[in-house]
Amino acid sequence: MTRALALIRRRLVGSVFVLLIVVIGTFLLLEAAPGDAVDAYIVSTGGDAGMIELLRHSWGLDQSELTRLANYLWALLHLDLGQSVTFSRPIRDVILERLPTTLILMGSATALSFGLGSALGIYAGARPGSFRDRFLSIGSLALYAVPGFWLGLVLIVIFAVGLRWLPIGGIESIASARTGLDRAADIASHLVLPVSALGFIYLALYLRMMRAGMAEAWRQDFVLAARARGLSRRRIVLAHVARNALLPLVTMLGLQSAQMLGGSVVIESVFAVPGLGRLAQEAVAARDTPLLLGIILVSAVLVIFINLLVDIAYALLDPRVGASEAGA
Amino acid sequence: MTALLSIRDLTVTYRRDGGEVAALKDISLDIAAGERLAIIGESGSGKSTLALAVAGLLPASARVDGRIDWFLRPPPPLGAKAPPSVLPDISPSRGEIAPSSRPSPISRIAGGEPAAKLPISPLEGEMSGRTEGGAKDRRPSAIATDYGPLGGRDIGFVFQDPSASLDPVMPVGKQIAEVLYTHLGLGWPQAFAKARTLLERVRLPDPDTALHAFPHQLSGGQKQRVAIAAAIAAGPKLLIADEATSALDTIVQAEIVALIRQLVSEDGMTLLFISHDIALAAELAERIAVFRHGRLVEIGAARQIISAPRHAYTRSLLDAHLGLDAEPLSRQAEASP
Amino acid sequence: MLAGSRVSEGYWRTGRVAERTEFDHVRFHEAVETPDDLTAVFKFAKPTPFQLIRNALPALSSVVPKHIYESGKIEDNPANNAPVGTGPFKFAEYKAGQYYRLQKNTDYWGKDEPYLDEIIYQVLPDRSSAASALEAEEIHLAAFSAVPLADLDRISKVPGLKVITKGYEGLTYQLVVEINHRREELADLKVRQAIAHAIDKDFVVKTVFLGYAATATGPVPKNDPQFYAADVPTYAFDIAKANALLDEAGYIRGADGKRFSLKLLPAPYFNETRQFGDYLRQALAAIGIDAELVNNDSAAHIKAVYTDHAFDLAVGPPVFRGDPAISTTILVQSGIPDGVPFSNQGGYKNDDLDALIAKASETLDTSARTELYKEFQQKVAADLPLINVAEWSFISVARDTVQNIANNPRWAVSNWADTYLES
Amino acid sequence: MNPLRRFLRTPEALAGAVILAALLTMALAAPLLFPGDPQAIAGPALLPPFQDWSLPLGTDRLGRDVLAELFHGARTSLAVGLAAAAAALVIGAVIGTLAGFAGGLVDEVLMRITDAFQTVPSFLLALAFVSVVGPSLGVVVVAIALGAWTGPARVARAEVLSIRERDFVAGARVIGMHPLEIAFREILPNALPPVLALSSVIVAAAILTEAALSFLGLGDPNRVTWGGMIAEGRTVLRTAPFLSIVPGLALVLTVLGVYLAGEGVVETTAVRRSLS
Amino acid sequence: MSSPLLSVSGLTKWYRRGGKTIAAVDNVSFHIETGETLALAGPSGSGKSTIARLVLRLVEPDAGRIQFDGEDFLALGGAALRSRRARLQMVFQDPLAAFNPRATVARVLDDPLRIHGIASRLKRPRRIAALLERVGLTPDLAPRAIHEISGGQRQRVAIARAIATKPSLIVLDEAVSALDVSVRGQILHLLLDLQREERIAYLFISHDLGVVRAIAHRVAIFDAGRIAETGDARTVVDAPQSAIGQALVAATPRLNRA
Repeated sequence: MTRALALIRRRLVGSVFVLLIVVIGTFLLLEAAPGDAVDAYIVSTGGDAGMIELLRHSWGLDQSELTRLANYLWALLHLDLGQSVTFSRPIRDVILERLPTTLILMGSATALSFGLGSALGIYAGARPGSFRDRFLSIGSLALYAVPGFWLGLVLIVIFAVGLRWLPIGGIESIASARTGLDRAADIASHLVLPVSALGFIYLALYLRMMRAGMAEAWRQDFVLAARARGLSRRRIVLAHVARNALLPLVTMLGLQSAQMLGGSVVIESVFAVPGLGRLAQEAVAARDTPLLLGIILVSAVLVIFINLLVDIAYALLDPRVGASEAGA
Repeated sequence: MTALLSIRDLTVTYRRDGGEVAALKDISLDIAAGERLAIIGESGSGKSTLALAVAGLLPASARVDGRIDWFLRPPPPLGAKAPPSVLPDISPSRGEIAPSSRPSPISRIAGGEPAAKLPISPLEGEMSGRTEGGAKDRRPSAIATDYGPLGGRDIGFVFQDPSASLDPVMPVGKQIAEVLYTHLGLGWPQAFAKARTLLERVRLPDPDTALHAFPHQLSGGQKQRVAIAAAIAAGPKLLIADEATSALDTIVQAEIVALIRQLVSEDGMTLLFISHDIALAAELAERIAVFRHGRLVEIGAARQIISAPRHAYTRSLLDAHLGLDAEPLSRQAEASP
Repeated sequence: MLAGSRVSEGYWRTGRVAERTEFDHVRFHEAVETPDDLTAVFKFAKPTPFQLIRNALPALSSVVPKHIYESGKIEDNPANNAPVGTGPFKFAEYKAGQYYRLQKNTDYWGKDEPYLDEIIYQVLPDRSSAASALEAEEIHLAAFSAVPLADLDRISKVPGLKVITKGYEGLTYQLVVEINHRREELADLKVRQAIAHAIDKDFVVKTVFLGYAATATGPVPKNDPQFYAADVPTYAFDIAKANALLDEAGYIRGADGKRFSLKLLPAPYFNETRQFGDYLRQALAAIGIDAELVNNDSAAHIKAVYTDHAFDLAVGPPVFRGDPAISTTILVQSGIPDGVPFSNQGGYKNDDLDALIAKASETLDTSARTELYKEFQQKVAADLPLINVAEWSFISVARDTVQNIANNPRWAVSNWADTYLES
Repeated sequence: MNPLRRFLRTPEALAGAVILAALLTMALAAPLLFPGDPQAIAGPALLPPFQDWSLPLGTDRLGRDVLAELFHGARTSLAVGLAAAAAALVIGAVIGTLAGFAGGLVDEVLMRITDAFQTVPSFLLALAFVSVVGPSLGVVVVAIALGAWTGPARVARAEVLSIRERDFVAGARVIGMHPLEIAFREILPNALPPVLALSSVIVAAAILTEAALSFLGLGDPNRVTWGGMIAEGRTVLRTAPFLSIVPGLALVLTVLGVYLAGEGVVETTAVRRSLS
Repeated sequence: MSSPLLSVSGLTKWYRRGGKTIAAVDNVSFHIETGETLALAGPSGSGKSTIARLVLRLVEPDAGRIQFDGEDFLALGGAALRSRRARLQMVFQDPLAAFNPRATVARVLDDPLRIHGIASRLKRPRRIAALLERVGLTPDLAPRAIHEISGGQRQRVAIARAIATKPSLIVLDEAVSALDVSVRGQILHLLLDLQREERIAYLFISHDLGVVRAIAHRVAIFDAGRIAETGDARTVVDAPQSAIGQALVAATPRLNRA
């Protein structure tokens, strides 16, 4: 466990710098935007020049960029992300409200893509070059080429509009008084399509990685040695080939978390899922700069956190990790 | 003497980028039960291909012609007595050096007669099976499959690079235990207990810790000891060591060679020792077969090959050897003109 | 029920934050007096037509409770997110991005009203899902054109659903081409006329709005029975004439067939404004004007058009709210400071029109005021400070079971006290 | 064997090459087959496909020729995909090699910046960037490149670091080669192929990102894009699903073609490497 | 008597692993005379290869002095160091890894000639052909890619590259241990010929005492970063005094041809 602890410590120190770069970079980018939150606010409310001045002043938008950056960073230290312009509420609350939905969506999509993807990858990679291997390989490549938002639309056309098996969007039935398992089932039925749209593409990715990793592992000497020791094919495939091929997948799990968060922006928009991704889009549309900053920051923290978990998982799965730096 | 296996007209061809490359050409040789046979040759001589062919480990793309006939006795019933790697089988022909160019009668029966007749053959209970590209896939179905030469159970194989031939993410104890689990039908706890005994046998320091160590935590020599433990775990008749010491340091090499020698003698195993080092081969083996460009150049008793080689190539190999007693080359060079 | 004094105080306080620019005329009141709990007396600094007050108040103001808003900053008041009002329904719950829930106000003054126990406004950010939600009986009503126009034809044939075009008469959107008169070419009336002639209004109504709109002749929509003037100069779709006008104005086609280039900024609020932008680009190409589309989000659009004036043509959807003084004349009137959205920011100045607008806003006599605005329409149509293309309103789709809907000109934003569901 | 022939020998690579060739032909032939503005109104609105042979794939909401839009959309998709991938590869290769060669603080700073870019979901970054700067083709290209350069940077750095330790670089130092020559002649030519091997994945991702941005209304409105077509079609998904499905299929085929061809190239070079 | 060609004193190199600092090379001193072969032998990990890299300044030492050709080799830097490298060359163990994978034989040999201005562009092809012949290869090999020629040929090209700049010392780091015995003999003879004709000194690093005895004048046996014993090659191999020397000799397989 000391290996894992050392890893966490090192990661956390690095993360502080990374987050600082993220905050400053995003802040400067959003500063460069024409039009600010007041402009966006005025669209929905109307108002004259005097009132715009007043709003700019009360929202602190008339201060210099540097002052505002400093203020923002200072507030961040107190876990204060500021006030959302469009929601007139603390950004932290707005984000925390949306975060669970996105986490459920991402978690389910990851479980689907990683679980099914690696299982199919093992199935394909167990017999390299066989028909099923080639079929799954090409099939997954085709799946990987599908844009998520389009897959979402196609799924809606087929399953929600055509067959009417599943709800068309949202996260749960409107204001239903369902509780407990009933409610969970309801949410689950709403999640089927978005999770599929988001997950199937990454499923293809994991399948392909697993398959490639296994093809690589088959060429390793230790697999030849395992064959020489007369182990059953099943044992060789599962305990040696797949086990070793699993490692890069775990790494990919971390790398993909950022991509999946990005993908959920579009998927949440297609399926009207009230998550972080949709919030980001709303923030962009409403030019709610502090909110967008907050979302990007929270996403970054989330990605760092997921990567930390993945690193720990990797360290547990691969005894070689950090071996040379144990105790460092 | 009793032949353990007999190789006849073995030709192995690899497909490579459209063309075909013959790695072995018309090899015929017998390996006697209990003998220590070294195969020597330089790179590209086909010596490793022979090892893989005997173990049934050739890649699927390799084309194999000819025959390898095995003469195995049925393994003792499971659990009937102590595991074979601890209690050595009796090897009647040990110490004998009798190169046989005559095919034994069994191989003729095995090759020419329906497999079903085997049980009434002179060597009752023995059987033959042809191995090419995967021993267990090709076991004749008509006869008791338990008798087929099976990697791990009947053949132990030690590879050149111990770092590559052990699974990097599995504790070494488990890699040994899974051989015992597979071939001896032991439960996992017994398999681990036996694995620990094996680690002791290959003289790994602190076997209790080593049982749970990962390969990267061991030195090269220790890893090779683990690989040997896994190879002999199920008590194979034949131990193939394919350049098993050439990735190791001189001192470690000597230790591993000593270990192999001891284990082979204790368990009465047959040893097929593949090496490029003629001196090493001569120290360990009773017989030496010299390979060159995929052909068997000559085969004979180690002493005879070293002191009275029949073939010019063997002589040149001997001449090129620089032993501790070799004259300094500079002097030779100065003397030669 | 709220006391009158509370009425006035609340009014004053919100007035500072959320008042709209179009509100200018109504705002110039001196005081609100509340002689008793049920009366509020508005005193104005200038003569203000009652008609205007009547039209403006429901559209642009809300009465808020004094006891809740009297302390602290109005914009930070928690009631902003949990409003307290006087209507038939009480605010119950808001789930961000999902729904708003209103509950029956059992203390409502109307007898037996409201009929509904609960109203849930579901957020359906994806327009294509509205129709399906209706069909699946997940929702009973989709107002404000939540169902895309393209789906209306099909959905009108679905049993159990009805398409309703009424209920928005007090809220007419106008498809307008805003013109930056600072551009030399566009300051030329002939060029503006040419552009007007290049736009096939019938096509726009038929294709962009799929028939759910009407062609426009001027700044007041045809559906206004009082102010609309039909006898204004019109611009028939005539490419040849448009080209002739441009030639006349001296903008000859270059070797590539182009006369000059423009930046065209369609407002992002409606699909239709964007689509019309796409169409206008094609229409202008036909008369040799090369328009480059610039799509912005709303903040950037507002800033580009109304603050920075970084546009040549813009497509806007101003609203006609039953009286030209409320939101319409400001689109033509000069002297409006930079940065005021939905106002004349194209640099157009016409003293005649300015005088006319000022006079009309203070004319108390209804028919005289109406005449002034008819004159206003003629002048605007003649001088084209902007080009009115079409007028449309929202469409509702409801299940047959929903009764008493669309029964007033602002029904969608009215109190729905008498609405009920037929079982 | 000739690398091109070896490349075309695998059926996957052949399929990829055929798809890409068709796409390229579409892109190049677009102005010839469909001269003028593809967004010009060509017929009645919402004409279904295969009804009118002058408009084989029908028309969209405004009566624009879907086939013409599809052809011209190929230009945008390819242009954006290639430009963004090229930009990402160049930025990534420069930053990665710089970090690899410089080491120390420079490496540390560059890598933390890379981390930061990898930490922010690249689509979110592209979304923010395009909405800030305003959608145009160039901006979209930059926005996509911003999120895509980190992969090449990491690979380039890792390659440089590993090659630096190889014997042949030590050999070059031993014969007295100048460090700059070592960098540019010994290390870079060997470090870049693995970076370039990423190009198919990056091109594909760029095409998909562009489509997603257009889908959210952040594409260049003056250009036909497949993503934009899907977004337009989405409003009439119920009545005219073909308007979303046709450009979607084109996208899938294109990206698939890029992947297949990319795999073929990697496999071909891998064979060559294993032979050596 | 003049100072030795190369003299190394107190050479030390540390490296870190897991927070611990270990000496790869610990206070090592030796010298080589012109035309002499000094072998460094020892088990793997004893530090002999690190010495090679330190002497060539591929790795910078933590302490110690290196005197080469009468000057302080460690004080050199930049262009001065690069120009002096002509006199001090190296041959690596794996000839495939020692060359740029994209290189041809001609390019490999052209580089040192160009860098050190040994021959003009026009004369270089002739020089390359001469070098190839000098190491027993035919000049028609020049246009071939490095990966197309055999291992033995590659090692000859490596030697040709090393002698292109007429060095006075060549470091041979396990230069023959990856070769088949027959090829090894030829390469060793080539090295001896070169030494005799050009008076080149060799720092010969090997784990094989048989080869060391056959080629070296003197040997230093390494153990754990230190020199365990040093002396005349034959004397040391025949009768090692150090424990490690004895262990190495005992472990070396013997061919009793008697």
